[in-house]
Amino acid sequence: MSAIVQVRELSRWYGIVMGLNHVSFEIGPGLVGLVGPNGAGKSTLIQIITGQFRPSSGTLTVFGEVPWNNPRLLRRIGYCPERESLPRDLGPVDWLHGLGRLSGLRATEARARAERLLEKVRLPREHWAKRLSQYSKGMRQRVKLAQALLHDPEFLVLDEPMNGLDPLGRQEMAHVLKELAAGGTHILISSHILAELEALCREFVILNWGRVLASGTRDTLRTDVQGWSEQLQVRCDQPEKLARVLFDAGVLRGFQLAPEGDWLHLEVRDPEVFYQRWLELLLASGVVVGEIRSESRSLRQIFDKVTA
Amino acid sequence: MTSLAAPNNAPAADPKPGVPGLGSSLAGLWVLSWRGFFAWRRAPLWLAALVANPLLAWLSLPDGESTGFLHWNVHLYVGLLMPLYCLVVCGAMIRDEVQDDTLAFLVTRPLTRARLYLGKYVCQLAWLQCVFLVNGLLLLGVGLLRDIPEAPSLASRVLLAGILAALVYGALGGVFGLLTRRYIVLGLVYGFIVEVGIGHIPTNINSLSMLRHLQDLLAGHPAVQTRYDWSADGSGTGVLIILGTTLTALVVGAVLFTWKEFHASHEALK
Amino acid sequence: MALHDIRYRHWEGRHIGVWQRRGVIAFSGLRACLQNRWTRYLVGFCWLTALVYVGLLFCIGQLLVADSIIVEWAANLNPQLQAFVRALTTWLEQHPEISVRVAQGLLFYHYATFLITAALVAVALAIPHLITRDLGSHAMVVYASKAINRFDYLVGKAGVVGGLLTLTWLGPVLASWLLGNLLAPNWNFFWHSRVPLGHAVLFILAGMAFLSVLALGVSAVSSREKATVGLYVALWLVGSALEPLGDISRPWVKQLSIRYDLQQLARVVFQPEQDLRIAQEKVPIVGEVLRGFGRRPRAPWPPAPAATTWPALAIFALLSTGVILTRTKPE
Amino acid sequence: MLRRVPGPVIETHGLLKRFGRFVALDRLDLRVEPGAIGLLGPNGAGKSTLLKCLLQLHPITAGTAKLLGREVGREGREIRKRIGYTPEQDCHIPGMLGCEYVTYTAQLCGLPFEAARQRAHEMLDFVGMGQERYRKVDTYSTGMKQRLKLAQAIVHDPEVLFLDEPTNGLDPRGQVQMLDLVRRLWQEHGLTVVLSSHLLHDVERVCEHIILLARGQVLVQDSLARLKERRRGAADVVVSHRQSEVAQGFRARGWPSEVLPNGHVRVEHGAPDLMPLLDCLRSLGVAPLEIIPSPNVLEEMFVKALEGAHGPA
Repeated sequence: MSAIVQVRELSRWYGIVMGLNHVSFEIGPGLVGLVGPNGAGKSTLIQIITGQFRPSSGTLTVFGEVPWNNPRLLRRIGYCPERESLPRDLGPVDWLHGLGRLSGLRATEARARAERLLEKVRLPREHWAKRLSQYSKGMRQRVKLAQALLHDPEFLVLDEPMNGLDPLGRQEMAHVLKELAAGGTHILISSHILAELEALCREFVILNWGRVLASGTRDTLRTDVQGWSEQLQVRCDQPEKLARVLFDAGVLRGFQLAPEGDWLHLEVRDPEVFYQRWLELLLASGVVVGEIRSESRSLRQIFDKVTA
Repeated sequence: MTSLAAPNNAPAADPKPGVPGLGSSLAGLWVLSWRGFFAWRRAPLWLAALVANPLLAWLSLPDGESTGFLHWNVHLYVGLLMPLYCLVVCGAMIRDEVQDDTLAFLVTRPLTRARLYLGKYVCQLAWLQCVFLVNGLLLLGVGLLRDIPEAPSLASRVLLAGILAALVYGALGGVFGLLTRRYIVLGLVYGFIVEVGIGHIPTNINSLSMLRHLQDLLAGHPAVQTRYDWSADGSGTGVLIILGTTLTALVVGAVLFTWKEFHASHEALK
Repeated sequence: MALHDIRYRHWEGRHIGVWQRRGVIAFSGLRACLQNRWTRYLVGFCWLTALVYVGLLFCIGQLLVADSIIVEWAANLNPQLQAFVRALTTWLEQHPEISVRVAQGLLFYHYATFLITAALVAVALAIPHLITRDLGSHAMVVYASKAINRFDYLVGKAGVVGGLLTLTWLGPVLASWLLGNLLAPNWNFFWHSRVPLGHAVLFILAGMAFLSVLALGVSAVSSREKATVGLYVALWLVGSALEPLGDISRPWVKQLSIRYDLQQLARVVFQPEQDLRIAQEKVPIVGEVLRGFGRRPRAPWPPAPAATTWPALAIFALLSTGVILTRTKPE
Repeated sequence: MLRRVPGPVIETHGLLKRFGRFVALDRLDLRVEPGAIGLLGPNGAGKSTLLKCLLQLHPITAGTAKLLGREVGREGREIRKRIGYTPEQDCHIPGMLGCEYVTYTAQLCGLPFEAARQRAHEMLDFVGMGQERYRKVDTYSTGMKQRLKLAQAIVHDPEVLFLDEPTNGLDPRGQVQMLDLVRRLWQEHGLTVVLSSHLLHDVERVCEHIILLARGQVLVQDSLARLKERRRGAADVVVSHRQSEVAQGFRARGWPSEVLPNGHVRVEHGAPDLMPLLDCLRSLGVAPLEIIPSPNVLEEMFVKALEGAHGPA
């Protein structure tokens, strides 16, 4: 499948402040995660995609069209902003109804859809009569997601959609998003909680200082990152012994005994060989293992390496 | 690209909404706006807008005192309260959304920015017309209660002035609201310089003052004419000028809104 | 990374008192107000007017000595005028108490009421810095989590208005009194001017207290600067538009104007008509002059409507207090 | 520099808070000893309300609450001198410089100006804010605002620190730094920290004690170590592929096992260490990337505890 968003030499400046600086990349179909430190340009990118800002130079197209002031394209995009402000005087159904009319739904259809979506995002019915200003953070996130889905968009742009949700809410939200993705909707999510994004997305775009540092799936990202190596942490009763056994077997590039006691940090020479032999060696050594961690494969490790 | 045009398993029973028509977008904006006008939170404000002016008039005017009644209508109501209220209501229409950080929900909808702006204007206008209609009728009632002989004949002109004032000051207020977040200050400066200053000094450009044309309209009433010694001629062209100004302001506003980006984070607190 | 080397330290020391904390709020708010260019211009302007009044006081003082520059200057102009001035001077010299008291009383009445407009502008400039911004930026929560309570907070914020009004209103008046009497020909001017000074201070302090409450009330109405300043300006504009109407219709309409109320308060405190009456009775020439000048029959003025002024001020103050108490309630 | 307060920090008896008809806190009995305490709960469980009641930002409807042995509601100024609070939302005063703001808040707590100024800079150093402190707070990024909020909460050297979602909006690196700061405040300097958060990971990293609220009531109050103890014998196994096969293999050994939505294989092997598990994996011919014992204790506790209390979820 071809790319949903195509970015060519895009720059965006706010006066003298930099938002995005001369970036070119593509955002593919499916669930894509957008990560980067604060001020990396994520919001700028999202706001250009959803037609709120224009590029200072270069082009950004979604489905081959420029988003600014383009109803034909905006019809196909759903957007959930990061900030939690909502209109103060409306209830959720009225709000969604009004926005639904603005999205081209007929009156009866808009109301029915509003109610269906509120159920879909699991906003308990007892809260429907309340005004939005009385909503807690979690409820706000749900309503915001509902309004993004009103016109059944093909491309969904979500800025920090999990923020302020409790763990159950996060699970539910992730479930809804996966369901949508399975139904063929393309979704771009920005988030600071890397572990969650990792569980959700197939592909990632990493931004920093207004530039795209890396993009691709987790595996391609890992091979692209310079200086990456497979690393393991093992908690066991005799770290020295385990280290000696493994080192003697020649599968390690290096190791380190953690100062706090029973942790052993391993740096692997060749992952393929290592994983073939490592269980044997471990069980033969007689060391009792309590925990094995390998953060080096996680998005967080890649992120740290890339943005360092 | 074509493969992306529709998700492969979109439910058949649920046809994709298209770009909204004019009626649909107006209806949507009205649904979003009207509760804001009547919110309990703002009850003091809209109560004041609807009844404070006639109530104060009723309390303060003695029976049969037509000078006071005329002064109230011409100077206080048409000359001050009307423009001020239009400025406040229409200046806020976009600016409030920016400051509440809710504009993003509107501009990411599938309608052109110009239509969004004009739709918002129409909603605010409807509210203004309601307020001025109620005010005008209540003032008529006050006039009748206080035995003012000119009250019935003046009422129609005051109501007409209300309609025109809402049109033109609403459009101007909208532009001010787009230009700066201190639109009230801008509006007051404009009021003092153009409406009061230029309007009252005999210059070549004093037809720039909308207030002048509105008061010309009122001066068509003989009592006002004798009381204030105003000439009533040319009120027909006055209406045309008002409508022309409205149109110009609306076009300027729509173009400005189509072109301008709004950065909510910069002024969320201001 | 450097930040890991920096350690947290405990603090053992004496805490400052609650009045000092209130003072901190007032001082910090005042500084925020003065960061605005226009506020600084306004303060500057007020102190410049003080110089003008010092000049006037100086002239009046010179009238009371026989061989002053004014007498000489009058001689240069016209011998007849000199004779008149000399006669006046002689008479005034004999009754310094009355002349100083009456002259300064009228002058300070005029000055204090003249500065009402400046004070109202100052309040408009101060309103956003009082409660509005704290409501808008949630700073209220921070205040509430510190070692102060709501009353302390309000006292501190009232101190902001008080401070600003001292700079634009009380300060210039006091300074002009001090400088003007230092430039006077005789030390006993200080003693003779005690009544006008007392009136001025009393009036301005009362006005300041009223304006502080009003400003806090308006400022607590909304969390948006635009709304609160707008409300204040609207109150002012509509009030002044209603003032002329009071002559046509019922007089209490005038009372809706804050400026008018403050002016009436000044009338009640200063009693300028009494000063004028004394001048007319005791100084025949002055009476003549006044009658000659005053084509408008200024004296006797209509009595100040104290009966309606007090309730008007009280209603405004009560409304503000109500707003303050409901809006600054914790959540 | 370790200074620890003796006696319970928070004590409530029948603490009741109503908003209209809605009961936010339902006769809460709580006794909290000094430590690093994590306050958990779903949206609307009453976490923020509890903090605000303790800080007297909300009046209490009924019952009593004591902070540091003093009755809340009577000795407001005295209590608040000894506590710090970082609210959830932004709370800076626009127009002020960063260091000016922290100095100001210190003075509000009763520090004399010289001490306030000095401590403001020390605390800004502590939270890792550099030259940005001389900029206006309006221009700060989310990360800097969070740091500033922490600085203003500890500048007057409180004994108890209440943190409401301190990592909200921070980028990954900022989250780690912030949590590290909070952890050190308790471990190295003896400030009791009450951390309210949705991110269970955060709480697990910093806190030793857990309080779980739901529907205005305390569901769980225990130390994290003890909670982990309960879940001994369960583990998450991360393998790069063949997940279902691995789960199948575990089940063949009689261990309940399933593949979780995030691709991990959850297994309850029941042994005190991982050796039987590793043995089984060897026989399956799969090398594990990670084995996490007693995984997601908090999350599971959370879900379990709430199944009754939480509505339709």
